[in-house]
Amino acid sequence: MHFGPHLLLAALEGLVTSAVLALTALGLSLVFGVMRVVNVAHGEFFMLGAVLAWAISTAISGHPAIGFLAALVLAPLIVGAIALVAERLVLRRLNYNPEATIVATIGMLYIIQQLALTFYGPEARPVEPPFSYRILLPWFGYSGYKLSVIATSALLLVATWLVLTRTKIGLVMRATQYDSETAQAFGIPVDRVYGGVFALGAMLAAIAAVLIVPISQAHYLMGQDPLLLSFIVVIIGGLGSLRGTVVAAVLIGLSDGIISVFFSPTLAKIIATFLVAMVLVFRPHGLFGTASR
Amino acid sequence: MTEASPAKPYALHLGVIALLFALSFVLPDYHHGLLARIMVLAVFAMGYNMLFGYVGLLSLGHAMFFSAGLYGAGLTVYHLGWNVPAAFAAGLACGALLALVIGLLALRTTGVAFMIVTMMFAQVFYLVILYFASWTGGDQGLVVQQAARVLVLGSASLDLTNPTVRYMSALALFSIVLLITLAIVRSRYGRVLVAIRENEERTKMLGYDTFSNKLIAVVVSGTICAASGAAYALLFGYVGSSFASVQYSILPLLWVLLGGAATTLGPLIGTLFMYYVIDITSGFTSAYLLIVGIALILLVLFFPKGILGSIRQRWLGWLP
Amino acid sequence: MTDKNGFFDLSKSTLSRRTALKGLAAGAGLAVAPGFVRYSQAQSSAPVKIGFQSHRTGIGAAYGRWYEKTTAAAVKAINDAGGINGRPVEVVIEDDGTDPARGAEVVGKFATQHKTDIVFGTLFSHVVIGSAPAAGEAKIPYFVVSEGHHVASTKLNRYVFQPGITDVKSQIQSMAPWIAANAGKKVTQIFPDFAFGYDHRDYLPPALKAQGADVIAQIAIPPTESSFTKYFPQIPAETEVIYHVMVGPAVLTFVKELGEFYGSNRPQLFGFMDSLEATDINSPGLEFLDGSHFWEGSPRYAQPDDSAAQKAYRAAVGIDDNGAAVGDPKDVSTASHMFGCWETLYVVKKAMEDAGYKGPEDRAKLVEATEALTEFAEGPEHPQGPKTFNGKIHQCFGIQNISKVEGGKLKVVHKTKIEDGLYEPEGDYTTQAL
Amino acid sequence: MMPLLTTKGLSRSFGGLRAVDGVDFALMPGEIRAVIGPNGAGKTTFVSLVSGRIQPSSGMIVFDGADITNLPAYARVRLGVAYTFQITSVFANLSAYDNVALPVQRTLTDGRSKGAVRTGVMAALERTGLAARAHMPAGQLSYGHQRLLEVAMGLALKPRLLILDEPTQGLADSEIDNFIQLVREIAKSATVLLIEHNMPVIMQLADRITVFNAGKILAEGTPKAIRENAEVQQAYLGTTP
Repeated sequence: MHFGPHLLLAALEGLVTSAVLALTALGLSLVFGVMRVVNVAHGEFFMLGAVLAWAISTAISGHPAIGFLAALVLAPLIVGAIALVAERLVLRRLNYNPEATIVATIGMLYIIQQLALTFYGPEARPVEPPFSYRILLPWFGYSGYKLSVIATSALLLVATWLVLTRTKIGLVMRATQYDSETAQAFGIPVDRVYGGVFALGAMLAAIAAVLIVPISQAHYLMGQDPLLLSFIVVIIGGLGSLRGTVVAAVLIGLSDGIISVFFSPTLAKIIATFLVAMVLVFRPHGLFGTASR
Repeated sequence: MTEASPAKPYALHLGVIALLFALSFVLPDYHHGLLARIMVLAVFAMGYNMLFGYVGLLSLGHAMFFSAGLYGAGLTVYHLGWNVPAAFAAGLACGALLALVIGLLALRTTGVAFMIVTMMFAQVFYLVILYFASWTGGDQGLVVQQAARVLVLGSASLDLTNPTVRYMSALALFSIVLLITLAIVRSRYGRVLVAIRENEERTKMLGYDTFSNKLIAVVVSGTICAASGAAYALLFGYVGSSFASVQYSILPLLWVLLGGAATTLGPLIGTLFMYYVIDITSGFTSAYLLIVGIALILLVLFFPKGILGSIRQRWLGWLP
Repeated sequence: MTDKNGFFDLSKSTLSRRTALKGLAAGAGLAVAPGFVRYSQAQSSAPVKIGFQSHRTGIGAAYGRWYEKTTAAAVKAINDAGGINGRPVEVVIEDDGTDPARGAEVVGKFATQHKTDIVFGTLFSHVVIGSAPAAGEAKIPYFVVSEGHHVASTKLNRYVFQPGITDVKSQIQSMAPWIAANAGKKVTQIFPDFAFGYDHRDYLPPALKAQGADVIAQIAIPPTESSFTKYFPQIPAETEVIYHVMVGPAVLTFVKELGEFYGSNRPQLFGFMDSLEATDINSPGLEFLDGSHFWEGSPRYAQPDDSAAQKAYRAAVGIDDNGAAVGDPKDVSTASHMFGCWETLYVVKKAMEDAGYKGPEDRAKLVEATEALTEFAEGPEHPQGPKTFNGKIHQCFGIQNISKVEGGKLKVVHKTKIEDGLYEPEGDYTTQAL
Repeated sequence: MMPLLTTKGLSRSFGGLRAVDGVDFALMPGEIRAVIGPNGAGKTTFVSLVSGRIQPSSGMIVFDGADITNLPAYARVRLGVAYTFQITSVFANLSAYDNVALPVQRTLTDGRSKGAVRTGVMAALERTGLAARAHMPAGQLSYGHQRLLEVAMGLALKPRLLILDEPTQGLADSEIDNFIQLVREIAKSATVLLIEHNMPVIMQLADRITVFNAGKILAEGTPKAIRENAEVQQAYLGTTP
């Protein structure tokens, strides 16, 4: 294939990765930014979203789009509820102590993974896409669903941005993020905000997972890579910066796609990872983070 | 850490070493073998604790130091036919050098950025191992043949594959590192490390070059972890990339937090605890990870400072 | 199958020492009156204990479950027929977490805690390689069903055997004649960028060359990859056959994306079943595979010409004509590999009987008896087909199947000969000390 | 006599704000110098520049005849420039003993003092009256004691120049009297640069006073002269009730 189309393909693929990554990382960023909790179980919420999407879409017969839409609504709600319970039962009692929450979320990771293995099984299972339209370009074919993932993700990101910047909920969250003690003093129910943020973070991961299962499959160990990548995105983007998170996700997704055009794949991963690490070394607060605080 | 009588802590640590020595003669074979492994990995945890517990730097990349030792020792035996002491030294050197380079870069960052940067460097290291599969055996790894794992001391030769020799070698390494750790922690340098953890800015204003001090701590920590990796390669004969994966960066953190960060014996307790929880529960049910997960959560709810950390807080304030 | 023995029973250590003394006494007795001792031992009904190292968790869990089912079925069959040397067989299972470090610990646990006679099991190469030193040091025979080339490479040790499944080097080599003759001469390989893929990378080109065909491109995919489309442009346009072998949960994605990329106008496809083990061939997105060919160890779908032994084997393990669990059509088996568990256990039985195996003190004899085996005839004990065994490299060689995807099923269109897969031995385990 | 410390054209801006603006300053050995000025006048920024906690935008700092403008903070401390924090920042989780041991062992390592760590620590704790509380975690000391501990840490550094940033803030009157005694004693062996709001304390302690306003030195002189300076009264004394 010629260079131009090859690059186009790599860029499209990179954008799909970016789209899903941005949503997942945004969830992590909220939890990380507002609660200062390093949620190691974030990838498992992602996995749970995918597994539930499979369960819901196979339970509903009829056109695949019905099952998929049901999954897109229900799976995040269920995951959010589970996250809320986990937050109430465990994280709150730990007073959100940074070290203790790491151990606790590692514990959650094991529990969720094991439950998925026991009840869902070790197999990778596919979910049918809501529609399967193959876009025919002069050089290659491309999945129409993948393009719709990019669009959906962009819409959701804009919606989240509006919620965070234009609504009272967003204001309350930002106030809590900025200084939880002062927020408390101003009558903001910090405790409930934390619960909500944790659930919301998990839900974003679950939505991302539902979007991705028609492309890749649900598998009980699928949570690790999104977790690691999300961490990287959140830090590169700068803590608590929504714009930074999205830019970093696009940057990492695209670089992952495009560098693979030029180098042997594993070498490409080595180079990409190293470069991103070096960015962080020389911009320790990320691309959009501020030095203070 | 006040300069109280040093007798009690030293007595305790020597007692623990003596106990481990005595256990060698009474433990059933299986637990004998398992404990040898646990002691080697506890050294890994102690190395991690040096940086995380005492300096307060949370790294998610220590698997690279462990595997630097693992591959440094394993590959020199496998490809170059080096003898055991030389291979062990090569492992240490690899770990120390890597730690120096990583320290110089990563210490430009702090907090979560430090955590992510170390994680990414470790990921690079992991991928490099896979990339050079013709040398490293890639994901399958390599077996260090039994014949190569003999320690020749003058006219005597110790077969490291013999369970007793292996246990005693593991114990020797563990004891040396434990006593070194104790000595560092109780030294002036140890006091500076804790000061950096508590308030780096203030420590600078007391005349300390905190960057150099942290760099030394990274190198010491990395070297100890490499010692553990090198010992693992030589004592257990397998070198593989799974030891460089992120899982092996999380494990020492977990062991240390369980046992008690910034306690000298915590890493051993944490490693021991985690190993036996898995060993026992995997016998009852195939869903043992569920129990492990619940155990972790309960532990952190009721012993937030780790097992030994909580004991120190509640009863034994003098524990180092 | 029991899972578990006592956990921390200090009395065991004294017990073990007593047993050791008894063993010594028995050894002395053996020298004086061998016939008598043998007789009394043979009468013993203490079970032969087999430690089963299983991928219950981790990336190999889908295989682990079916390996356990097959093993249970084989053990039941063996026990129903009188056991081994008149003793029942008992299997003790430990989870290796699909992790080499844990794998080695589990081997140690079998040898010293459960005190099993042998260790048996696992699939993933890194677990086998990680566990091999522990088996060699404990001097406990370790029978693996991994299909990796690691055993035959003679880089492990004398206690490791693979007598139930052909190694991947031989599999690849025996595929080449058919590919060159039926699929095409210009082959592009797509394989995972780790050891399992390297076997394909290294062994296929020379084998094809010998058949007058060429590998024109090799595309290695990093192990962490979950999306593949961006690699497809590297497939040269003149490619006649895409030879693909992917493993892990991302395989379905691979096939789907290949389908989206090519549409109906695609080159020939030839793949290894490893890609789709435990996965329904009729999953959404896999329609693209229709008409393509696969290597299969043992066919997943029942074939019209199945032998009685094959039918009996399928019934015993509990898989239906579509290779799924009886009663649960969604629970698809790992048919291409798991037969190896069945066959390996029968090899163990044969070798133990040849050796007059009585207990752990006879492990060395068991090793030698296994090495002395040369051939396994097709039959109830070897339902996949006949095999030869090379005692020097501890590896068996059998026939392979090439199947075509047709109407949502896999139909065997070609069976290779054993000779197709033979190669020069790379070493000799029998020169190692026991 | 040569000044112990001089700054020439010392400036530092944050964004558009010139917090310290071309300050020329000289401090003679053995002096007790007070720096006063309204909030935001640049006092703390100025001493932070001197101690090396922040870097100047331009200008030069000379300590004991040597240019220290580019030295990092820790190196200045080793030369004898000690700084005690405005906001108490003792190591709360360490014992009072360990808090003081840190500076003591520093001077031992640098060869600026001799003997055992213990001797040095106890001497500093005695001088500040904290010896009996040596083994209490610093965080559990009363606020006044924490301020004293802060001073003890400064003392233990054996400074030639001790910078005290609002040391009496939050102290009770009785504690302030003790404190004045302490500073007088310190001044026998070190030069003292004091940022202070409490005018009675300044009048009792300071040999000379430097008045900052809007990042610049407004006036400098003896307490008496400053008190009578009309400009100062307007800019500073006049505006604070």
